[in-house]
Amino acid sequence: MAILFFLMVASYAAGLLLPLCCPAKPKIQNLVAHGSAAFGSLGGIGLGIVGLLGPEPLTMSVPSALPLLTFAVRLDALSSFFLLTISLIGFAASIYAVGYVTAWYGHISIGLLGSLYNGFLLTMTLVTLADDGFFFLIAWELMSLVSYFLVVTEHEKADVRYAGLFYLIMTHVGTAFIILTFLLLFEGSGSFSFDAFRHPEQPLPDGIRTTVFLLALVGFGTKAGVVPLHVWLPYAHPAAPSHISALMSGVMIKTAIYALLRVYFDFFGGQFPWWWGFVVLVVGAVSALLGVMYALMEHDLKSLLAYHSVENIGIILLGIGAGMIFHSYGLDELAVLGVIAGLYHTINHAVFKALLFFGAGSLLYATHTRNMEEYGGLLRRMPWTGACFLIGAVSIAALPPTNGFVSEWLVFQSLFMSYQIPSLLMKLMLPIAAAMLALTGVLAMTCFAKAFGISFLALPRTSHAKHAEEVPWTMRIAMGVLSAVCLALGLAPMLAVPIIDHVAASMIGSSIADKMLALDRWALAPVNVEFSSLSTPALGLVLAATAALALGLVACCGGTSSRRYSKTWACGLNLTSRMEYSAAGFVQPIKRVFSSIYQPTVKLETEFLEESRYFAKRRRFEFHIAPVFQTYFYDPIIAFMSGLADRMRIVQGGSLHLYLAYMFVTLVMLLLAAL
Amino acid sequence: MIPDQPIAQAVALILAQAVVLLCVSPAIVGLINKVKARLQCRRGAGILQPYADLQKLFRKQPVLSTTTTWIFTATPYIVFASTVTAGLLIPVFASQMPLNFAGNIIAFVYLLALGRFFLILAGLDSGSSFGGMGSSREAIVASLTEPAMIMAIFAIALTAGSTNLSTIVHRTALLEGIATDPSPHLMALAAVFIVALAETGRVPVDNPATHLELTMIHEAMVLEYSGRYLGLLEWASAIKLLVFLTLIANVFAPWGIATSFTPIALSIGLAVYLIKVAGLALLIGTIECMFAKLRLFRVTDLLGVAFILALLGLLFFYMLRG
Amino acid sequence: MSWLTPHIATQIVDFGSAMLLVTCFAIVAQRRLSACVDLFALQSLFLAMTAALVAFFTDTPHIYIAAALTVVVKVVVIPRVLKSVIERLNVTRELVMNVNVPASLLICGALVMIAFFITEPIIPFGHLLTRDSLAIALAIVLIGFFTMISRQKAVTQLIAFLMMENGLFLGATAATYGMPLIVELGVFFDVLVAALIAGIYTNRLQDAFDSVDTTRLNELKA
Amino acid sequence: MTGHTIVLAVSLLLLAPLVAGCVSLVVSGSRWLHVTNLISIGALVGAEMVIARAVFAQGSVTAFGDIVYIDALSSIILLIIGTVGLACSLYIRTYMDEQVARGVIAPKRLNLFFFLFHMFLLAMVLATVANSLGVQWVAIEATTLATTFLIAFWRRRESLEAGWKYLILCSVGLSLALFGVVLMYYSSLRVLGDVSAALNITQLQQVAAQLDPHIVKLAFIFVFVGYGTKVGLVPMHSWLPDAYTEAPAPVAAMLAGVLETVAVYAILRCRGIADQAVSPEFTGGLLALFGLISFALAAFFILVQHNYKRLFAYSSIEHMGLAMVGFGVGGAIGNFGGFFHLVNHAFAKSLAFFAAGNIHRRFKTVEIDQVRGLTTVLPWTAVALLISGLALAALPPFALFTSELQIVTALSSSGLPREWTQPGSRFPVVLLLLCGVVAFAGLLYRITGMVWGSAPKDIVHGEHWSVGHIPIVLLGTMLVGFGLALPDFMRQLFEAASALMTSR
Repeated sequence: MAILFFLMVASYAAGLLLPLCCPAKPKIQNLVAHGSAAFGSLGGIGLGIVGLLGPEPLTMSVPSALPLLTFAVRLDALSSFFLLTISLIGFAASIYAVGYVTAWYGHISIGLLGSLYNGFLLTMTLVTLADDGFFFLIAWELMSLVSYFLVVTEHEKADVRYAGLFYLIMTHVGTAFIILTFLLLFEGSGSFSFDAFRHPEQPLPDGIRTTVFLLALVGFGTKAGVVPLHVWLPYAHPAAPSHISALMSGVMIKTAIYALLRVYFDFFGGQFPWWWGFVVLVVGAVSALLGVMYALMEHDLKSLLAYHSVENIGIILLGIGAGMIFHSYGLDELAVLGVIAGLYHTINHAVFKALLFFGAGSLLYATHTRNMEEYGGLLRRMPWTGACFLIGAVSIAALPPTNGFVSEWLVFQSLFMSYQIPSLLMKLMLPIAAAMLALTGVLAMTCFAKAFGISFLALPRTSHAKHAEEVPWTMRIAMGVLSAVCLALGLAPMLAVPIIDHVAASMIGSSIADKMLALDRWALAPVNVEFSSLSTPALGLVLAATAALALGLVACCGGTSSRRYSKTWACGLNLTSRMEYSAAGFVQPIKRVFSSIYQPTVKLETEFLEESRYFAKRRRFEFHIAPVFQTYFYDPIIAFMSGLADRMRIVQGGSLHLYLAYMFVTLVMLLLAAL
Repeated sequence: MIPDQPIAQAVALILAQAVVLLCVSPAIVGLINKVKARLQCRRGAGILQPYADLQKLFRKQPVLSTTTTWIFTATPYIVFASTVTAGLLIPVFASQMPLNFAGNIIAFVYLLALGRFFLILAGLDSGSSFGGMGSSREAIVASLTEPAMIMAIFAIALTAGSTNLSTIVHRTALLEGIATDPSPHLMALAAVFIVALAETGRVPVDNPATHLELTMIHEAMVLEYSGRYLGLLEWASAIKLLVFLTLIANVFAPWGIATSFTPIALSIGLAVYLIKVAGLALLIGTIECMFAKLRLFRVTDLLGVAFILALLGLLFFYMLRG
Repeated sequence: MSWLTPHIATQIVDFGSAMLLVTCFAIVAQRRLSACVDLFALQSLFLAMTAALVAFFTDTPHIYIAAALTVVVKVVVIPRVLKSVIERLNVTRELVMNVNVPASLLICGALVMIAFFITEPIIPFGHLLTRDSLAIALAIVLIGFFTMISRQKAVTQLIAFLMMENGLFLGATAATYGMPLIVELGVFFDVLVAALIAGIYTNRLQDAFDSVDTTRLNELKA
Repeated sequence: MTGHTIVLAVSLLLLAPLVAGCVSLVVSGSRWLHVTNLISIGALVGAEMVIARAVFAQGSVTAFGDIVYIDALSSIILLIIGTVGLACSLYIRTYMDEQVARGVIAPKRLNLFFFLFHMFLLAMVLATVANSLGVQWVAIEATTLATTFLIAFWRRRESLEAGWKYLILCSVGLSLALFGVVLMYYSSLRVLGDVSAALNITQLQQVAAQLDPHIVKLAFIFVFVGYGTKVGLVPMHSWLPDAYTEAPAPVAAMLAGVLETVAVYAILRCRGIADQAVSPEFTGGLLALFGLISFALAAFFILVQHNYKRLFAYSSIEHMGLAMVGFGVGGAIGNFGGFFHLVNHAFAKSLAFFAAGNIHRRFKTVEIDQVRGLTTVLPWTAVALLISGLALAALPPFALFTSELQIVTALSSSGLPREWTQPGSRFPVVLLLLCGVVAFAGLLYRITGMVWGSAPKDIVHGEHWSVGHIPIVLLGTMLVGFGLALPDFMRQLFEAASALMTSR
């Protein structure tokens, strides 16, 4: 293990330093940086596998010259799982980047970009491995800092700068909460080492524990992007280069999930009241629903994907929250089920979100725009990208037989299992959460029907789209690999579930792998196979068979005649892309139905012909949805703070006598106080 | 599922059920149209007319739009496949379907969603504004039906202690069915019925007969289709209708369904089944004559009602069970 | 010197320090700058005398040096410098004050009380050193400080500052046989230099701002 | 280590700046001035190294009878003086020459500048090594006198104003401090009658336990308010932003990096004595309370600054406040964090002011919103500014993150001393973290605003390497390095010093 670890760290470090040293040939820098990153992530994958197979956790620790700080590393099942996820995506991203960054040759320093990229991977890895609070904080802050620098890669653009700053400040707010969390844990143990957190000398009083729970939820939730702390995410993730966006959206926000599990199940040993789980559940449900709703209204492809990260984090938290509720009622098998659902969705989301961001990156690479309204008809120009994007879309829309469907199905099952909970409130709340999840699922389906349909189908809407070219093979390979993983995780869950079960069992203590794999591993069942079961391979087979059947029927019913091609009927006119349904038009009914949430402001300007008011020369339609959280949550805080600061300015009025008076008063006060 | 079931028998059952679905579905559509015609004092076409239509469509040479991609041609097969697969998850005439293990109600709903997803894409692919309009309307209707659907079925699943459709039907059939806990079942039934109308694009949500731009939903999506592709889609939607009728019939009134595999039981089951779905078809036909199609943005109210009904069903279940 | 009981000596020293306090009040009440300078010189003279007395009674010779330095620096040199500055800037009197004279006097009275109040718990020791002189020293420091706040002209602020220094020196000698010589010398050096630098500054400020009214110095804010 | 070497080293320590000062009055031509300067500062650093090793060997060093007393505490300060002094001297080489070349100042005035600079150094060294509270006070007052002209060196209206305010406020503050020293003396006299030794730190430390607590309390208050003015603790801080804004960049670096530290040293010395007479709760509480106030107020001022020099000025108020909190809370961690923070802040702040100096020379403005796109205009400076800014915002891997976290941990685990808040109150920690976030936001909002973006067209692009860049690189590397791996001897130094603080 040590060898793998050092190999990984070494190659990341090499990728961190070499590109800066080696000659300023962008091509070489590109290969060096991303090559070593690929090596490092391979090492990470190996390390993760070792950790998952290894019976007991492996630890290493290097004391530092600084009090309180030890560079301690621990590789248990949980860390290994997240390490594996990160490294997997990291590997794909490294391959993708080789092709992707060529667009920047001569514009920005590829060496710097690549070096930061390696640093990003390294810090993320260390976050999952750290076994000491202080070390964890350093890795955590470094992760944020490096990702900030990657976000502002194109810092000439004002909105990118804004996004970066917003991200940096928000994540620091989160870190403040995390620091407070660790400080409270420190009180019980007198040390920052995670072992001390696990086994404090004197157990923390309940008040403190509750505070820790909430602080951790806010602190890590900020990074995970749960509503209402998500506002930075749709700005920051799209602003970064696409392979970075894939990493940020796919895995960086998962480190927060990791940390939450670490705190709740590891440090607290799963000792918590039911309402903790309920809070997590509610946060998850709200994030999922609002995330997808805001995503629907986005026409910037990368922002749309970023909002879907909010949604999927919500789905993950639904699983984990359900698990926590079950655990607090002593239903450990179901608790494991919930956590498995969450973790499975974690890795699935990582894979298909990365795949989709790669796709978006390829579109950006080919068309130089992120606005969906300027795409169209790209499936003809970029068949490979289109096919991969379609697989990603089907997966994130949780349609069978892909991986997204499996994990979402598991989340549904763990929510349905609520009928075993004694409390009536939970009995009712979890199915309602399930209903919200169902709504989320359909809306996600709609959103990606929009994303794929508007971008890849029908006629090109701009000359960019008309003249787009398929992307380099490295990018295609990366996308292909992830598409394969999507299908594999969908069609062969029986291979993944035991591993994830091992992870969940290591936290909760009871393994349910054998109960989940029914019918000699063909079907998946939530603990009791009578209640429900799912077999994606069977479904896949039946789908294929019926499709074949359809072909056969068509054939035997004489449907063999050749096809004829002609233009789409457009009421007698020539069909142009202006007649097509736009992304905005597609979601218009949804916007109208849920207008209470969107609070849209619509602006319609019409310019009529001189001759008659019955004919419009041009029409301009635009709608904005109210940024509710900025308006009612963030702006007031910012306004208050800066107002306070402004009012404080008078303290520094510029008058010498005033200053002397301060000193005088202070002195007299202290003298009197001293008596 | 039945662990000790010979594989041959299983395959035979699956095929039989597939055949039933494929063959009966056009007749149901024909029946509904016939009923409507009668109620509108027309003679109307024969019940078997849809078979002739399908035959004709398969023969015709398909015309494809030049703007479309492979998605457009693949969609009919995918829709057909997903619908039939969904149909194979619910018991038709025998309560113990071998494919039961393959998926539960969630899988059922999401299989239909798979078909819908590609249908929406196809609607957009044609490039005409009608296709887009249909797709976007289909999306909103679907997004409102599915939560209600899942809640309703869950309310029933609680009685049977399972969400696998076949297990539900089997157990409710062995129990006294809907009489077990009437109130939740009735509410769930109402909810599922509304959902079924919406899902299958019937009045008052959608009108399969219309081709009026402003009102059509499903028809708008398939507007650019012709020939065998249109045939497949028509057939698939017929199957979908039948599947939903089967769902209602067998989940809420599983009486007479074959709970064992003796030929007698099976044949009785089949007969009862045909009567039940025919009855439901008559009901739908009548409804379609009595009600006008709702405005699109009134549909939300209807489906909201469905959701609340389902929720109440759940509540009642827990209340009565304590 | 049989008549010279410690009691009498204490009385004399107290009298000396009391005179310093009185001159403080005089300066606080005085608007004319040159008069302020004279009063300051007078105060410094009292200070020197008190120091000499302490030196005499406690026969600690190095305080004589301090006393002599006081005479040279604070009675002769600094007043000269200040006078010249005043003439050069031809500002004769302080018209506007941050706190008017009666109020200032009242506040200073309060400060004296505070000073006594604070030093009250200190247990006196030795035959000569009394806490009264310490209290007075503290009072003078506080009054000087307050005067710096209440007056606006640079020169008066300087005088007030030097008043504080006098208070310190009183504390250092009357209360504690005087500090070690090296420290005394250092302090004196610093005071001298500080005064000179301040004098230079007043000139520069005059050039830059056409006034030594320190309320004009408020361009740097927040 | 023999006594002679130490005597030699100490005398070198004191003589080098003195001689250099006198020399720089007479020699002409900037080159020779710089040479003298570098030689003297080099000698200074060398001597410090020797002394530091001696201190390691024997815990504390006395020389010339007991006039000079150096222990771990003072050698930390000496270390800071040496390093930052060296860095400044290297930076001055480029900075001042350009000012002369551009005709901002007459070449003659360089002599004055260097004379004052060396006097400044001398005073600070003296204040650090002197064994007598009195001499220490004299030296610190001398720093005021030496620096006031350095601050007003450009002789603009604003710089004069700043200089005057600095002079008045600091002199007043210091005379209060002197009164405190007098009181200390008064209290010590009755214990050890001998007049000449009654101000000796070593002596006082021995008898401190017997001093009259009331007088010592008063004395400490006076000393705290007095030297606190020099440190720039709110509300005695008012001179600081003006002075830092108007002073030439290297001088500002010295003020922020070193002078404040020396003043802190003076307070800590007095505290070491006072703690035995009065309860450490009292002194500690005083430090921590004013530290917190300074931190909080400065954070909000940082939020609304539009002048980058003032920005850094307020940030040094903030960080000094933080260090004070560390010392006030005390304990092994608190004191360690405090000292570590002093060192880190000295480095980071001088780096920041060097960067500020470069920016000012290129952009001719101190307004933040007129500075854009440093990455293209001044790449090296941009990196320096980023490093210092991120370090001052206490982000890892920079050392200030470590020290800040140590201080916060100490605060949260032991809370403010009981005399000042009710036991177990977490309000201070929350306040600290909140204001930390505010300061972070303000600082990075401004700094990233300057670094990124595309520069105005009329600005000359590109930056070529000069001597002035050496200190920037050095300080930057040290800031990064210390955050992760502190050199062992420094750790021992800090631990020894915090042992001194906590021993009683």
